[in-house]
Amino acid sequence: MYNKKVMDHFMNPRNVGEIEDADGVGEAGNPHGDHMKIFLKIRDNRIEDVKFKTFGCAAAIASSSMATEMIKGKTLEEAWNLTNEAVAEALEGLPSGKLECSVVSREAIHRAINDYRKKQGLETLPEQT
Amino acid sequence: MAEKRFVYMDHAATTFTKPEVVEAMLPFLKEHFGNPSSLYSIGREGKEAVEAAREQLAKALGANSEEIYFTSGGTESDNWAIKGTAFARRKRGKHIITTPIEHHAVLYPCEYLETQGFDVTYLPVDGYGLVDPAEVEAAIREDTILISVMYANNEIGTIEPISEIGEIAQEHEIPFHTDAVQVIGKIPLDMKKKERNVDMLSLSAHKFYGPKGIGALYLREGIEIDNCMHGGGQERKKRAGTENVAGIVGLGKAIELASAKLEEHDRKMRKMRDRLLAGLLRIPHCRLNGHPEKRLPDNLNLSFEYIEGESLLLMLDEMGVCCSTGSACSSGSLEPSHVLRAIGLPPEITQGTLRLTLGDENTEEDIDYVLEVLPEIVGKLRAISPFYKPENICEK
Amino acid sequence: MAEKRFVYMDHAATTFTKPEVVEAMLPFLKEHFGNPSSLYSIGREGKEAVEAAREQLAKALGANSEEIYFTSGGTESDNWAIKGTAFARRKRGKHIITTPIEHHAVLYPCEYLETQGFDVTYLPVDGYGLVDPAEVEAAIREDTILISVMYANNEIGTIEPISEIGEIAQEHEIPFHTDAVQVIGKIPLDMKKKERNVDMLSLSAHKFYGPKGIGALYLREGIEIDNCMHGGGQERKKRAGTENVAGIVGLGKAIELASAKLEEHDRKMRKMRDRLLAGLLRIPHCRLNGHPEKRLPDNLNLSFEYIEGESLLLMLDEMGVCCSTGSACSSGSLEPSHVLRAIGLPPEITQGTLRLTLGDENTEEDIDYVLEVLPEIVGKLRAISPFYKPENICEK
Ligand SMILES: Cc1ncc(COP(=O)(O)O)c(C=O)c1O
Ligand SMILES: Cc1ncc(COP(=O)(O)O)c(C=O)c1O
Ligand code: FES
Ligand code: FES
Repeated sequence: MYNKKVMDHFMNPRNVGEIEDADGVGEAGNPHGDHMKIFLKIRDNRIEDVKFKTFGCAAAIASSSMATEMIKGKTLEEAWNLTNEAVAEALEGLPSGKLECSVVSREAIHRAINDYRKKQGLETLPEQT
Repeated sequence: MAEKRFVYMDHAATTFTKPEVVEAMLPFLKEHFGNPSSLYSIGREGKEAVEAAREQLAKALGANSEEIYFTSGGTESDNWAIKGTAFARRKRGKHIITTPIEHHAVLYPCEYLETQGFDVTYLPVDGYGLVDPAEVEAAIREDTILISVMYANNEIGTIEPISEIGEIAQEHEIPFHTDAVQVIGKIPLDMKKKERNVDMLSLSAHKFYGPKGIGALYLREGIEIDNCMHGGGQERKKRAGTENVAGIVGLGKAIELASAKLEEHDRKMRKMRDRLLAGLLRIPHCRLNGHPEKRLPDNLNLSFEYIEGESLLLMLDEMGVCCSTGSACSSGSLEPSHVLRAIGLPPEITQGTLRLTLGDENTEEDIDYVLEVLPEIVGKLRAISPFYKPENICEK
Repeated sequence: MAEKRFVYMDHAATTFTKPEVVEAMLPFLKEHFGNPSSLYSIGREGKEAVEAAREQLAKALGANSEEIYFTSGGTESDNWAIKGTAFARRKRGKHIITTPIEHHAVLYPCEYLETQGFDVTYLPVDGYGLVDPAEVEAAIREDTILISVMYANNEIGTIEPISEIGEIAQEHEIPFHTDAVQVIGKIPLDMKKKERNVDMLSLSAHKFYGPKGIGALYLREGIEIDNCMHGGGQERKKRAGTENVAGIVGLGKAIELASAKLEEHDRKMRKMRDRLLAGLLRIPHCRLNGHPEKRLPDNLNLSFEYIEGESLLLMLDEMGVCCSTGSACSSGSLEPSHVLRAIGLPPEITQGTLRLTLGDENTEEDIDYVLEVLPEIVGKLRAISPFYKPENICEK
């Protein structure tokens, strides 16, 4: 069902954990109860470090892992623009019906960035749905 | 971690086919290929083999062989029993009584009947998934034409009070069907004694080490039922279609083998299961679903809080352990199990549910292995779960 | 008489399973026993095998694999197509058009539907069993919701004008089903071209050297149909029940083998059949039933006056020749064939009817043998028949 790459990110997820003094924290979930929490360490508008915790299926965990890999070191704008399609592509594809599971990561990233912006006194950006 | 080992613990989904069963089938795939309806010799061989299998099954059920009808599996048996009875008796009434924890092969035919003007009562079940016979009696109406309650649940393993329900059905002269797919080869049945009030009973060979795609419906003599498969005159004109001779022979051999070892099998399953359960219950925030005693000897259904079932299943698979998150038919779907919902398990706990079902080839070493890898995997998944609080971590 | 020889000439009843097919099936009876609905690796193997077989069948039919649904055989496919369409479209109308020469797996569902308030027109057929497309058009009503005409008749071998009938159905936007059970592996089909107006098509593996108990229904995308087997989510939620993986794999292999040799098979069958026919027609008072050209390449249906079919069949069996008196399903019954009645064959001639259907392993030596023993047996039976006048005896 899942390809090697997805299984690798699922079995050995990168960036798992929490950041105590995170600059931005975001959480997102879906009606099935899947849930992701993401922690960003930001310096000079760049994501210096990122950690996550996810409750969900293998696709959700692998997407979380891949998404955090993809935004690490990127600017906030780049991170904001990361699509779940790009995450799925980097994972070399998700089974049909499991594409949705990667949406949670994008939403969590958006919320973390907005959390950071709020703390900086900036206006929050509208989340796409 | 321990050295990887292949451990199949999903026997409720399907079993391997025993080598003796495959051996018995082969001649009917090869030289004895005749159509059992044919008059000439090689057709008669097929016919005789089908009748011998019918005898084997009848003997195991304490039934008459004229009460056995072969079908393409548990699903067809259930569909036939439910829809066939409903349509045959629709002039007498339109009310059916069943439970919310039936297999979809019973539930969906009932839902279909609802679209056809029938009225279905889904009995309440308690937290163990048990049906109260008094509730059955209370639900009976003037126009009740069928009661269907499964013998044992495929997810949580709970065994229902079939004799008591059968007696009530009998008193009210309402046909009583039970889906015994999970029970055959595990619990001895006797349609003349213990199950004398069961009028229809479904079974499927691939749950007791027979092949897939073959099953049977026990139909007590005199039961009024419409055909489901109309056509040729096979199965005494009740179930048309060229007989799956090899499959039927396989079913016959499988039931014969299972019946000869019922007690031994039961003892072996219980012993392994109880040790596995005791070991797994040491994991914190872990609970057993289904009735603690009134349950199938080979079934464990456990919920591990803070983790999600598919992840658990796939990590176990990576370690060589095959099991299931609910019924096999609904895995891959995002819907939470209707059985766990019916017993009132909260959705967040339902998600972390695992079904381990033991079988013939499992060994004590398999139990050791699962007791080693499962707690580690639970720990690993909890470590990445946003819901799990570190202070709760108490695995070694 | 000649030395006894085993000659199987009842391939329309069922075929032997090719050794390559049995080989392909075995792993799925043995090591690859997982439930295809399961998420773990050994379940996925079964799933992949099922999908590979679906591709094989789709390719042979020139169909999309999403249009293929596996069933327990031709009977289920026919029942599903007929009853499933009728119930799904009952709000639009209650009229069904079919023929009186369909297999019972179509006729009896139609009769059942008549008891459920549907109205069925049985088209007339000519002396060859041919349906006239103009009659189909004439029978269409405002409330016609289904047309079902078999591709080729299982008793007399006549091939119906399916393209023409399909075109008419298409013009009137009425779903068109055809029972192609006798055609698969004999006549090339292309659901995108030649058969583009066929919406549903039934087939059964054991008629083309696959196993018994497995078949398929081709369902063109967008066709409205009720499920027949309700339950688990298998077959994209259209046909519930744990997949008969070994059977499906066998069907896939069988269709692949058959498709690769369609033309060669056709040539070989025709050559043997034509010689057999020419030889048998030398027997006096013997006639060929069904269309002389528009017929299956392997089918002969002959009536021998003054004798009775069962006796003929059993004497042939004693000589090692297996064949049939009508459709296998109705042998053993005393009823004269509904097909022979429909084409207007007088009852006394119907009685002496024999169906010889050739297949893959038949040889020219088999033809020689039948040409030797059959006339002798006919002579022997006529000699004891009170209806037969000695002056007519002209066998050597
Ligand atoms: C309780 C129960 N009923 C019915 C079925 C359906 O049987 P089958 O898949 O063989 O059609 C199953 C198994 O899937 C089952 O566990
Ligand atoms: C034309 C036709 N339709 C349907 C069937 C039924 O197929 P099965 O017996 O495999 O269910 C047969 C064969 O028996 C047949 O010849
Ligand atoms: S996240 Fe819910 S199924 Fe994948
Ligand atoms: S005499 Fe036996 S069937 Fe007619």
